Amino acid sequence: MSSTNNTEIEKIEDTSLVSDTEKSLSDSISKKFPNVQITYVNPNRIRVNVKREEIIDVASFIRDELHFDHAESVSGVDYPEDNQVEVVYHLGSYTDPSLSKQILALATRTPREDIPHPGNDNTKLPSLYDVFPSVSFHERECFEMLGVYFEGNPDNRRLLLPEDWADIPPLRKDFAIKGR
Amino acid sequence: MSVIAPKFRLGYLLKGIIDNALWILVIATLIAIPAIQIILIYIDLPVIDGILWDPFRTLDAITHPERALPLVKAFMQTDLFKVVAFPGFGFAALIAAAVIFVERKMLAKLQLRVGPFYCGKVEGILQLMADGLKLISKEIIIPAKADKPIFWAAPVLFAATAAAFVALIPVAPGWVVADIDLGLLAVFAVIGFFPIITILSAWSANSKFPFIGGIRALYQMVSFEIPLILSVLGIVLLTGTLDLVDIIESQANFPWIIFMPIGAIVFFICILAELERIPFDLPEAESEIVAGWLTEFSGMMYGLVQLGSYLKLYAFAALFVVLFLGGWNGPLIVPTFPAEIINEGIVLMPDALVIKDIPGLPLFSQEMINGTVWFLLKTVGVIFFILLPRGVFPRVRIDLLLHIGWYKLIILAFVNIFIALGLVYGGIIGPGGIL
Amino acid sequence: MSERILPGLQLEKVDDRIMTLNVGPQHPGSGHMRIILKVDGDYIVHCDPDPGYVHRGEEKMAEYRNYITNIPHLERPVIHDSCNILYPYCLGVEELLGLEVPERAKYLRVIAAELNRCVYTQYWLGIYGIFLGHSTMFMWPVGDRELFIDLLEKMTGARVTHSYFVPGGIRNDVPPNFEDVCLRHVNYFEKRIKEYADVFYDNPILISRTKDTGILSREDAIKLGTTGSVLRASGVDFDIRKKEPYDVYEEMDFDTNVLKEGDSYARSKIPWLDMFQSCRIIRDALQKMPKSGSVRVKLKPNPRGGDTEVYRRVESGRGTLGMHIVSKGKPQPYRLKMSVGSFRNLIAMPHLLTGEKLGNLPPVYWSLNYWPVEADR
Amino acid sequence: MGTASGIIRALNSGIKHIATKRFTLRYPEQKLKFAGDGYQYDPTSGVGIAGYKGRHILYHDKCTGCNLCSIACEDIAEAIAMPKVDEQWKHNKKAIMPQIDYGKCVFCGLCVDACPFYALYMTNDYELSSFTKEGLIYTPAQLQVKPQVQQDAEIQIDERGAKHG
Repeated sequence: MSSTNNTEIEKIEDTSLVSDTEKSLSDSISKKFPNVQITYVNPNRIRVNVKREEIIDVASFIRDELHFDHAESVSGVDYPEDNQVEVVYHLGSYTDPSLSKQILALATRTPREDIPHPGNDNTKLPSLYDVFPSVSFHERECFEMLGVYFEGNPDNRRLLLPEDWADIPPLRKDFAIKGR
Repeated sequence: MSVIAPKFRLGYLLKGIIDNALWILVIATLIAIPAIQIILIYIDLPVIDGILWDPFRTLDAITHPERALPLVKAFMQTDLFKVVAFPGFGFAALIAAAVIFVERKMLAKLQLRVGPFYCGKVEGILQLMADGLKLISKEIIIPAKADKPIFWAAPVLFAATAAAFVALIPVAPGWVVADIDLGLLAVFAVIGFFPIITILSAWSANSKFPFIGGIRALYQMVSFEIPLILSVLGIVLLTGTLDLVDIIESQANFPWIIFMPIGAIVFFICILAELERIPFDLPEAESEIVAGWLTEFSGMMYGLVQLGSYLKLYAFAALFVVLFLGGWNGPLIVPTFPAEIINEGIVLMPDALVIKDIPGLPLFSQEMINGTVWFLLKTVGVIFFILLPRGVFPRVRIDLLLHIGWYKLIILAFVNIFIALGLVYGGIIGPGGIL
Repeated sequence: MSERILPGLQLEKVDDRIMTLNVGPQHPGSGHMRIILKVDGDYIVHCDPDPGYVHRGEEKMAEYRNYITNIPHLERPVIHDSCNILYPYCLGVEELLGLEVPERAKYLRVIAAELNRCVYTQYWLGIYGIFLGHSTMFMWPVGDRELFIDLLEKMTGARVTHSYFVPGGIRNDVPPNFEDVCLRHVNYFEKRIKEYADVFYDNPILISRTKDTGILSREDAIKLGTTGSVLRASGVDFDIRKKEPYDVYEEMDFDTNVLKEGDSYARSKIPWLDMFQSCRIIRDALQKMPKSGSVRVKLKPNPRGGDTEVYRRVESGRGTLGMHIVSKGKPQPYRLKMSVGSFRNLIAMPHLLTGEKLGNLPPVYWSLNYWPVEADR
Repeated sequence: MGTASGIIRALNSGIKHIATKRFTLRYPEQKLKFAGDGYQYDPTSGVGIAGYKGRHILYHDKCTGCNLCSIACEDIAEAIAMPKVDEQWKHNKKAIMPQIDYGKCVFCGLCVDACPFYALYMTNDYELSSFTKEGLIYTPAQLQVKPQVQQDAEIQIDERGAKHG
């Protein structure tokens, strides 16, 4: 995320709305994992960018130490100009009442190929299925919609698209809708 | 309001009607009338009251009702009339049709809606006829890999078995199609056919959902037949007979439901299960197994099964009335016929030249009409309580259903038998009892 | 990755004992989806939900339309709950564009959202009733739903697809004497839904049918990330309206319903109990609402968001409904992801149905509060 | 005994409801009454006026042929086309006016919001069915007609239940 650096500084400076919870959460993550980039800390929302090698460790830390226990959504975003696909896990917590407002966006990126071959090309990420079992169907959807193969997910079959879909993954930016 | 199809023309309709009438006329004169003539040569004409009824006399009787009366009375004594019209199929089918209409309207009322409304102008009274026409005109689709002879035969067998069941029910004194000494046993023999037909049709359809539905129906009917039989054993013990007519006559003073309400409740619940009605309509549970064993039926095959199941409903309700509510017994509410009607008849058209009066009326005795009225009133009451659960209960699950059948109802049926035994050996009722 | 997993059709080995049942897509008890069941006698040994029959690519379509013209499209996944599905979108776009919603619009939004929740729940309840063979429980809720559809139609001008919420407020103010009609209908509606207890919720046959079927424990409910009524029936007190109040829900007087059992009965009872709370909220909002004022902020023709992203969530009829909107400084969103309750509850379905009896399929399936069209988007 | 009493309560509730009023709206004989004359929009304040979103009505004396409704519809339903009309207006030199295909329209009313000249509103008319697809396309001349509607049924609530009357 090259362009968000400016806004990040702005938002962190505007600390009037941000409560102590968010700051302590982001501090504990950055203390434990110095490579992790905290993109922004907004009221109730934190976003961290991690490398794909590190994501399982960071996710386990978030689950065990910070008590985020489920994933609300797994949204993939295609960035053709960076030649990358980003996957954002929105994590929430049911068990800890003080965290129920919080959403922690855990973002990671994977290289993108111009001629995708879902499952057999370089666009792969380690699955968070062992950490958060609630991501199972979300990752299946992400696989078919953006062609990101999740290694370790026991079920990587197609979910929403028809069985005979032979085009590129439809949520890639180079899949254009006819007439638009 | 729906609009008539845009290509409609009155002229085409009239032309079609006239064409059809013309063809009927041509075929009648060229084929039907000679055929009747030929047949008349070979059949034996009936002799009633010492008079030979040739076709000319029959035609003559149409203009002279007093001469037709013996013929009608003689016809009403034949088995054909009993089977086709009064206590048999026609009567039952009429009641079944009424039950379908009442069920739909009552359910609609309970659910705060209108129900059939437009067909037939008055509250949708002709809706059933429209549905029947629709079913008749629909294409019958047979699954490609079905066992075709059995698949065809199943709906016919179902309706026929239900009609056979109807034949065993005595409606009024002397008015029963099949008056046999072991009437109750015959009833259970006929009921025993339904699961066989169900599983045959389910197997022959060669499809998964009918198969599951058929197996369910088999389980359900077999497990509920045993409490059904056990629950009426008390009455058999008390009356010492299996003849349905004798059972009715034994209830001249009080119905058996007073002494064995438990048996009546068990019998009623078993009726609901045997009829596959809500809350026990598991063989047709549409959210699990589409339509159960009826899934592959289409058109009039489905219609026949529906007709059969409503005939069965009437027959079971009537059986309940016969066994527990005293059948045709009831106070005399039909007024006695004036003597001059019986002796001299009603004066029809006093100014007419030909007909003055018809002696020998009425066709039915007062006793018989009274019995039929009571029987119908009680049957309608029982049918109301069979229909009502459809509005207020959900469906049960198969394991709960079998649990109810095998554990609870059988135990209750045995309790009922012990009550009956107590009544017999306590000397209260039964052979040589106080009452 | 030596073994390549092919997407799509796969042939499977057939066992003598095991029968494969395709419940759906042409099945009266499936909705717009297919559940591939393997049954051993009356027991389900394997369950594989197969959604996607009504996938419309809403997320892709949203990338090609600007923030206003997205409105009629985005409410299509759940037309019975169309106000609630637009709610997180409007909140998110307001955050992106920095809009402040007028006070009266906030109250009217809450009223519309609660009316819509009841409309959705009544429809859901009707289908739940007919799934269990209770035809009265189909006709009553669908009939009584008409009261609120009438109110929403007076309010928004359409019976189901309202297109009522816009970024910056609502489309139009309510007609005069709406408050009286609303109060009358809400009171009668509350009286009616109380009567459902006799024939449905307190009916011993229903209780024996659905109690102790498809039990989802508290730990599993959290682990599988379920939401809404499914989560609250498993004993987790989580309602976005309480936990992260949006608009004026903070000032509203209502409770969340939590049951401990986690079975189909509890799951089906929670939405019904929630309707009473919705009636409370509507009455409260009608009382506290400012009597006049603006209801909409005027927008520029093609508003552009900054170079940022938002994630906003609301409590819909089926649970948490979140929208992740990524903006790249264009009039269109760069990416819009809907995280819907139906899809999240679907994850629990194989877990719940495996080992159940076939007769428990309808109550377990529909008590998950699953709306196929919303899950497919 | 809870089971028995529950069953009796259910049966009792069913019998009680047989005597309750029927709620059904008998549609072709009765038609539901709507608030106002249809959805309208005030471009100066930027807020709509509540009303039913039915068939549109086009005021030829106000339409300038500015295409804004067509542009608004482009991303939604593509239902609005701008054909030439055979009329002379000082404010409409191009003589083009919206023509709406009701086979595509979703009745969202965003075209009404887009019109800055008070020319395009919506009405209470919703009976638009036609035997042909062409019959669903309403030309500017057809859109000009004010619909004749007789809608007077309302939900009435009393002690014995609710009904449409």
